[in-house]
Amino acid sequence: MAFDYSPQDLQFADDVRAFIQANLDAGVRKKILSGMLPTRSEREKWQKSLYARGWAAPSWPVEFGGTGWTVVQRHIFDEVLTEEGAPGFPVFGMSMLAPVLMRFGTERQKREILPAILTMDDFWCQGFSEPGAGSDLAGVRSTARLEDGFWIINGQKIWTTLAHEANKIFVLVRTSVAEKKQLGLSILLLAMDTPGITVRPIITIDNHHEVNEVFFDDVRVPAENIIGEEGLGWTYAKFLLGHERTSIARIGQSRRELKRLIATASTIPWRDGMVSQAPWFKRRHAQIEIRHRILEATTLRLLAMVAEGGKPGSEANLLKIHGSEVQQDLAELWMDVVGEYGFAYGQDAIADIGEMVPWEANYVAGSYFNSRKLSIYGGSNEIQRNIIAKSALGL
Amino acid sequence: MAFDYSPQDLQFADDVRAFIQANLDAGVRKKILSGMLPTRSEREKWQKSLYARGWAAPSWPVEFGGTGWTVVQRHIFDEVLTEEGAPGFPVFGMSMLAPVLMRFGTERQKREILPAILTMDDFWCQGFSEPGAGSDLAGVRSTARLEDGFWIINGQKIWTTLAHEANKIFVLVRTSVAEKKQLGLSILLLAMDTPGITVRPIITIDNHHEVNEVFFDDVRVPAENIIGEEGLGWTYAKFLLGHERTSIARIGQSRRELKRLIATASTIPWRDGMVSQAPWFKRRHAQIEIRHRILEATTLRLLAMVAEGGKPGSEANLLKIHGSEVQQDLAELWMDVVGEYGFAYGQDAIADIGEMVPWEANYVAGSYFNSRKLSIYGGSNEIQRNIIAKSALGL
Amino acid sequence: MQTETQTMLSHSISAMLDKHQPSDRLREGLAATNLWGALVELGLAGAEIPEAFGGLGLSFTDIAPMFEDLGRGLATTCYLEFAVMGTWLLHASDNLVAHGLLAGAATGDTRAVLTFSEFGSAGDPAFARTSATATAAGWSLNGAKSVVVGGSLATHLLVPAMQDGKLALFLVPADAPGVTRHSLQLYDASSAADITLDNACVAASHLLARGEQASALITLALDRARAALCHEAVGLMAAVHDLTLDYVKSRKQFGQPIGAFQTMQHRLATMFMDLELCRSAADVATSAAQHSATPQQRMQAVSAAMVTLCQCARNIGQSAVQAHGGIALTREYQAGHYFKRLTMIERYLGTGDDHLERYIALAS
Amino acid sequence: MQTETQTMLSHSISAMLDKHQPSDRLREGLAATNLWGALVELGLAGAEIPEAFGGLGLSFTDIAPMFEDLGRGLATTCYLEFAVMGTWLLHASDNLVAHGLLAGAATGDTRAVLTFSEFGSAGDPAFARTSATATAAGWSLNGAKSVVVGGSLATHLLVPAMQDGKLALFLVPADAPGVTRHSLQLYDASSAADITLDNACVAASHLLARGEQASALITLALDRARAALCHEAVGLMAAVHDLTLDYVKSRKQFGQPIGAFQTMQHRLATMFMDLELCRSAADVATSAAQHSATPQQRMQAVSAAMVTLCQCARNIGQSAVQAHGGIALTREYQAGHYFKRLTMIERYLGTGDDHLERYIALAS
Repeated sequence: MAFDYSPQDLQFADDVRAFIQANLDAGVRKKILSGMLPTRSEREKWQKSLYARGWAAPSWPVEFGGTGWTVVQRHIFDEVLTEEGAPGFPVFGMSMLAPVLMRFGTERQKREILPAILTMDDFWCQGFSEPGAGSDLAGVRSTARLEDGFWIINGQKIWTTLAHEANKIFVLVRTSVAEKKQLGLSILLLAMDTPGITVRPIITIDNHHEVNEVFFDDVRVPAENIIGEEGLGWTYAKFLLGHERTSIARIGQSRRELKRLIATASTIPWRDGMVSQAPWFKRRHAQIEIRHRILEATTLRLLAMVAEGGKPGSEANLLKIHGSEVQQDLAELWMDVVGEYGFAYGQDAIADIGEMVPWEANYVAGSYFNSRKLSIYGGSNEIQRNIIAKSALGL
Repeated sequence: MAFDYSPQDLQFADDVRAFIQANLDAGVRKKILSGMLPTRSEREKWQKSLYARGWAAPSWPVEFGGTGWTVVQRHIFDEVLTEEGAPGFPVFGMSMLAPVLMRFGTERQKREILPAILTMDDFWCQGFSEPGAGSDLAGVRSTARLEDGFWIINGQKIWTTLAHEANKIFVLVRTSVAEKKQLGLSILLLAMDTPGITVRPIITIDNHHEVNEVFFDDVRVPAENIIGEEGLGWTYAKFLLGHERTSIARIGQSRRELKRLIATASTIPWRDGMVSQAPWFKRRHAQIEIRHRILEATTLRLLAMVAEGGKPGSEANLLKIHGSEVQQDLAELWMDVVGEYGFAYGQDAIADIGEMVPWEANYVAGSYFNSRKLSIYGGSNEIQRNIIAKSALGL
Repeated sequence: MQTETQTMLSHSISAMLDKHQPSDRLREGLAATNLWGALVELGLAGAEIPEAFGGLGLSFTDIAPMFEDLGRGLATTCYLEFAVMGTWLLHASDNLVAHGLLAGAATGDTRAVLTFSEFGSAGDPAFARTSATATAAGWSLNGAKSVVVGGSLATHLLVPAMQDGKLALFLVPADAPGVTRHSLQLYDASSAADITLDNACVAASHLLARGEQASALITLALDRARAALCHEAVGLMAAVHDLTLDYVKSRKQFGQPIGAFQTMQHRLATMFMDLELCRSAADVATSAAQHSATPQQRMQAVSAAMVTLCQCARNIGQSAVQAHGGIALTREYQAGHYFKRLTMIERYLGTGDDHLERYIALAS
Repeated sequence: MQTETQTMLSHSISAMLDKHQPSDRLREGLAATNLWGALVELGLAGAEIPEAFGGLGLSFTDIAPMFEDLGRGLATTCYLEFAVMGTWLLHASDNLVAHGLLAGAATGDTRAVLTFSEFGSAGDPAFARTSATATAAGWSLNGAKSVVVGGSLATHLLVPAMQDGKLALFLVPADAPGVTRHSLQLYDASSAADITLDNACVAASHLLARGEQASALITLALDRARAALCHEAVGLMAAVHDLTLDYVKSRKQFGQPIGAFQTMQHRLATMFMDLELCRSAADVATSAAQHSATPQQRMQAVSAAMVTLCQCARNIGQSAVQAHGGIALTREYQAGHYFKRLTMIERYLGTGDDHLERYIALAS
C-alpha cells in the first residue's frame, strides 16, 4: 500500500487480506498470478464466499447489497484483492449492467436480476462490439423487430468475453431506423440458451479462449426484456461504459507484478550474477515503478476528488492510457527476465533444467501478446486522446 | 568517413580536407563549430576562395560553373566542408533560386544573375513565409500589381533569414486573384535597397539575430523581374523547395558534433571521473551515434539510387525527420555535458574557473533552443509525415 | 484539496503577480525584475521560521503549492534559494550564529544561499572538492562554487566543504575576506555567481554541521527545493499549455485552425497528461519532504517525482514550441521564456538521469 | 542495388514460397511446416560451402538478402541455424572431422546447430557453464543448453564449453551417448530443444577450436546470423506493413476508412520509416559481417544494426497490432503471426539492451 492512508484504512486492508488468505483456493490464486483465467465455477465459489461475508458488491448502494464503504475503502479492497490474486468481480453484470438497471430498469428487473448477480448464480456477458462497430458503437447493425410481444433478434456480435461461460447476455441492437445513427438502438436482456444463439470461439495468438463471436438467428425474447425506453440504448450504453473508471489503471495488479518481477528476477541467473542485478533490469524496473507510483498518486488524487463530491473528467482517460502502458511495459520486461524461455509455447512446455527455470516462463509470452489488447479495448488509447482533446481541451 | 567509399573517393576527401585547411580562416572555423553565424564578409571571402579553385557550385551543371562531380563526390564534398567547420553555401541563391532560373529563367536572367551567385557578389535571401502562410504557402497575401511596366509590391514577409545581410531578395507574391489559392502567385526578383523595403530584426530566445520581418510598401520593380510566367509562382516555389533533399539530414554536421562531444566530455570532470565515463553519457552518446550511423547508411542508399538514375521518394522526408531529431538529441546532450554552465547567457559570460570550463559552454543553451527550429522549418516534421502517408502510402 | 493557508497564500501571490505581468517584465527585460522584494513585502521571507524568530511558522506543505503560482507567473524570485534552502538551513542547523541571522532573514535583509554545485560535482555536494582546514581562528576554506543562483544577491553563503575527508557545512559571510564573486546571468533570467574561496576565513562557530549530520541537512534542503521545483514546474506547464491551447485554436493553416488536426489534438492531450502527472509528482515530493518515515523513503519518493518532472518538463516545453512553430522561439513571445525556464528546471537540481540513478541506488 | 545472384536467389525463394503460402500454412498449423526441405531442394543447403565440398561457393553477401524473402513469407526454415551458423562453422573450423561432414551438409542430410545459449548466459557463449574435461578417449562434456532452435532436428551439435577455464568449441553427434534432447515448441512456430550433456563423450578430434580462436569463430557465426536476421526482419516488417496499410484503407469507422485519420496516417508513416531504417541496418550488418577490417569494427556495426532492428521490430509489431485492433490478436489472421516472429527476433540473438551494452563496451 502507499501514500496517505489513515490507520483505519490500513487496518481495513489487513482485514481484507486476512479474509482472502483464509478463503481463497491456493490453486486459483496461482492460476491468476500467472495470468491464466479462472473457470466459471472457480469464480462462482469465490463470489459466494464474498457474498457470505457481505462483500459481494462494494460498488453497489447498500439497499441492493452494497457495503457502504468510502471510496478509499473500495479502492483499497480492489487493490488488495488484486495484489493477492483473487478472481476479479464479474464486471459485466456487476459494474455495467447493474448500475444501468438501478437507474433505468423496472422494479421487477431490479428484483429479479440483481440478486443473482450478487451470488453469481447468473453470469452475464456483454454483446456490444460488432465486426463493423468496435470503437464506434453507433455502427451497430444487429437488429431486433417487435412481433407479437417478442423481439426477434438477428445479427452478429464479436469479441464477446466469456460468452461460452455466461448464461445471460445483454445486447445492443438496432430496434428502429433513425436519421442519426446514435438513435434507434436498444439494450435487450436474454438467456444464452435461447434458441437461435450460436457461440463461436475466437482463439487468440496466445492460444487462449477468452473471447467469442455470438450469432443471433431469429432469436425471440419477450418485449419486456428491454432496458428503459426503446431507442435510447446509445444513452444507456454510454452510461454503462462510464462506470468504474478509476479502477481502470489496475494499480493493484501492476504493483503485484512489480513485486513478483523483482522476486523472480532475483532467482534467475544472468551472466555472473542474477537478473535482478543486471543494469538493464534495474533501469527498466525502476522506470516502470516510478511511472506506477505517479499513476497511483494520480488515482488517489481522483479518489479524493470523488470523495468530496467532485467528478473526475479527463483524468480517467489519462489513467486508462498510462495504466495500460504500464501493464504493457511490465509484460515486456517479463519477456526479457526469463530470457530464451520466454518463447516456449503452451503450458508446461519447458523442461525443468536443474529446476532453475521459473514456472512463470510458461506464461510470459502469452501475457505479453495478450497485454497488447489493453491499449485497444474499452476505447483505444487513440480514442482516449480524442476524448481528452474534445472534452478537457475543447478542441 | 564511412561505409563503402572507393579509394578514389577517399583520396578526393583528403584533397578537399587539405584545401580547407589551407584556405579557411581559423577564427571563422571556431565560430562555426561553436554554432555561431559567420558574417557576410567572412562567407564571401570563403566563397571566393572556392570560386578560385573552381569549386564554387558543385550542384550546378558544368556550363554554369559546376564541377561535374558524381553524386557521391558531391556528398563527400558537403560532408567534409561541414566536418571541418567551413561556412555553408549561400543556399538561397545557389540551391534555390539558381535551379529555378536555369529551368524557367530568361537567357538574360541566367547571364546576369548566376555569375554573381558564384562569386557571392550578390547574396540572396528568400521572401516566402508570411504571418498567415508558414507551412501553407498558398496562404500568401502579399500582392504585386502591374502598372506602367512596373510591379508595385505591398505586404509583409516573416522569418526571412539573413535579410539584413542580403543585397537581393526573391519574393512570392499574389499577382492575380484566382479561384484556387495555389494559382495567381508569382516570384519577383529585387534589390534589397529598393525604396519601400523595410527590414525589422526578429531576435530569438537564444539572443541571436538571424531572421527578420520584411515589409513592402509600394515597392516598384521592373516588369521583367519576374521568374517565368505570371501566376505560376506556386509551381516554381515547389520546384525550388524540392532541391537538395539528401543533404537535409546534415550527416556531416552530426558526425562532427558526435566527435566534438566525446572530445569535450573527456575534458570535463564528473564526480570522481570524467563526463565521458558517466553511464548516462555513454548510453546517450551511443544511442545517437547508432541512429546517426543508420541514417548515414540510409543517405548512401539514396545516393546510390540517384547515381543509378532513380528518384528518391519519401526517403527524403525520412532523412528530414530523423536528421533533425538526431541534431536535436545532440544539442540536448551538450546541455548535460557542460552541466550547470549550460545556462550561462550570452557570449563569454562564464568566468574561467581553473580554466576547466570548456568554451563551448557559452553556446550550448543557445544551440539547444535554436535546434528546436529544425523540426519546424522547411516543412515541419508533422508535414513530412503527412507527405509520407500521402505520397508513399497512398493514404 | 487546498488548505485555507494554501488558498490564502495562492491569492496573495496571484495578486502580487497581477501587478507584475510577465508580458510587462518581458518588455523591461526579465532579468531586471527579480520579485524577491515583492515576496518580502508580503511577509513571506520568513514563512517557515517559527514565530519566536520573527517568522510566520508555516509548514513546508503550506508554502509549497504557492510555487505553482510563481511558475504560472514566470516569476524570478530566488525564493527557492533564499527561503526554502537558505533560511531553512539557518534554522535547521541548530547553530547559534545561524539562529542569530534568522531575524534578518525574516525581514529579507539577510539572504543565505546553499552553494551546492561545483564544476564536475554533478550538483551533488558529496563530490565537493572545496576543502576546509582548521586555523587558529577557526576555518580556512579553499575551492570554487559554480553558477550559484542568487549568489550575487546573497549576504551569506552556506558552503559544503571537505574537512578531514568528511563533508561539513560552513556559514560564510559573502563579504568575508578571500571570497570573490563573479556574476553571470542565466538564460532563464535568473542571476547567478561563480564564487571562489581563496583562504576564506570564518570563526570556529561558523561550522554548522559535519559528517552524517551535514549530509542529512544538505540532502533534505535539496529535496525540499526539489519538491518546490515540481510545483513551480506545474505552474509553468499549466501556463504554457494554456498559451498553446489558445494558439492552436486561433492559428489557421490549410483553411482551418491547426487545433483541428488530430495529431495536434493528440499533442495537446499528451501535454495535458504530462501536466497532470507532474501535479501528482509534486504531491508525492511534497508529502515525502514533509512526512517521510525515513530519509531513504523521502529520497526515493523525491527522485521518483524528479524523474517524472524532468520528462514532463521536456515533453511539454518541446511540444509547446513545436505546436507554435517559429514564433515560440522569438524573444517577444511568452512561450519561449516558459520553455527556457522549464529547460533549466529539468537540470537545476539533478537531471532525470541523475535521479533515476539515485532511485535505483536507494532500491538496492 | 541487387547483384544478379541475389536477384536469382530471391526469385527462387519467392517461387518456392508461392507454393507454400503463409495462409495455407497457418491453416495447417504453422508448426507442422518447416520449409528446410524446400530450401534443400533448391540446392541451398550448401550455398556458402566451396564447390570443392559440393556446395555453391556463394558469399554471405550473396545469400543474406534472400532472408528478406523468407521473412516476407513468414517461413520457418532453420536455415539460419543449419546453414548460416552450423554448416558455416563446420567449414570455418578447419577441422578434418568437421570438413568430412560438409558433403552431407551440402545435401541437407547433415544438420549442425550451434548451441549458443544456456539458462542465465544471456545468449553469450562467453558465459557458458558447460564444461569439458579430457578423458583417455577424448573429451567428456557436462552441462545444459537451452532452447536450441533446430535442436530437435539437428544431426550434430556445435557445443561451446569451458575447458581449463577457456572457451572451446566441440562437435558432438546428436545421438552421442550422454546427450538428451527435450523438444519444445516456440510461439513463433519454430521447434527447439533443451539439451543436456551428461558425460557426453567425443573423440579428441572433435575439438574444433579453443581459446581466442573459439571465441572469434563463435562470435563471427553469431554476427553473421544477426545480419541475416536483420534481413528476415525487413521482410517480416514489409509484409506486416503492407497488411496494415491494406487494412486501414478498407476498414471503416465513424463513417470513413480508419486510414483517413491523421494519427493513423502518422502511425503508418512511422512504420514506413522504421522499415527503411531496418533496411539500412541490414545493409550495415551484412557489409560488416563480410568486409569489416577488424572484428571490433564488425561487432560494433552489427550491434548498431541490432539496436536498430530491435527497436524497429518492436515499434512495427506493436503498431501493426494497435492499428488493426483485436483482429490482429486472433490466431486466424496473419498479422499476429508476424508480430510473434518479430517479437522473438527482437530477443533471439541478443536484446536491444544487450547490443547497446556491447556497442558501448567496444567503443571505450
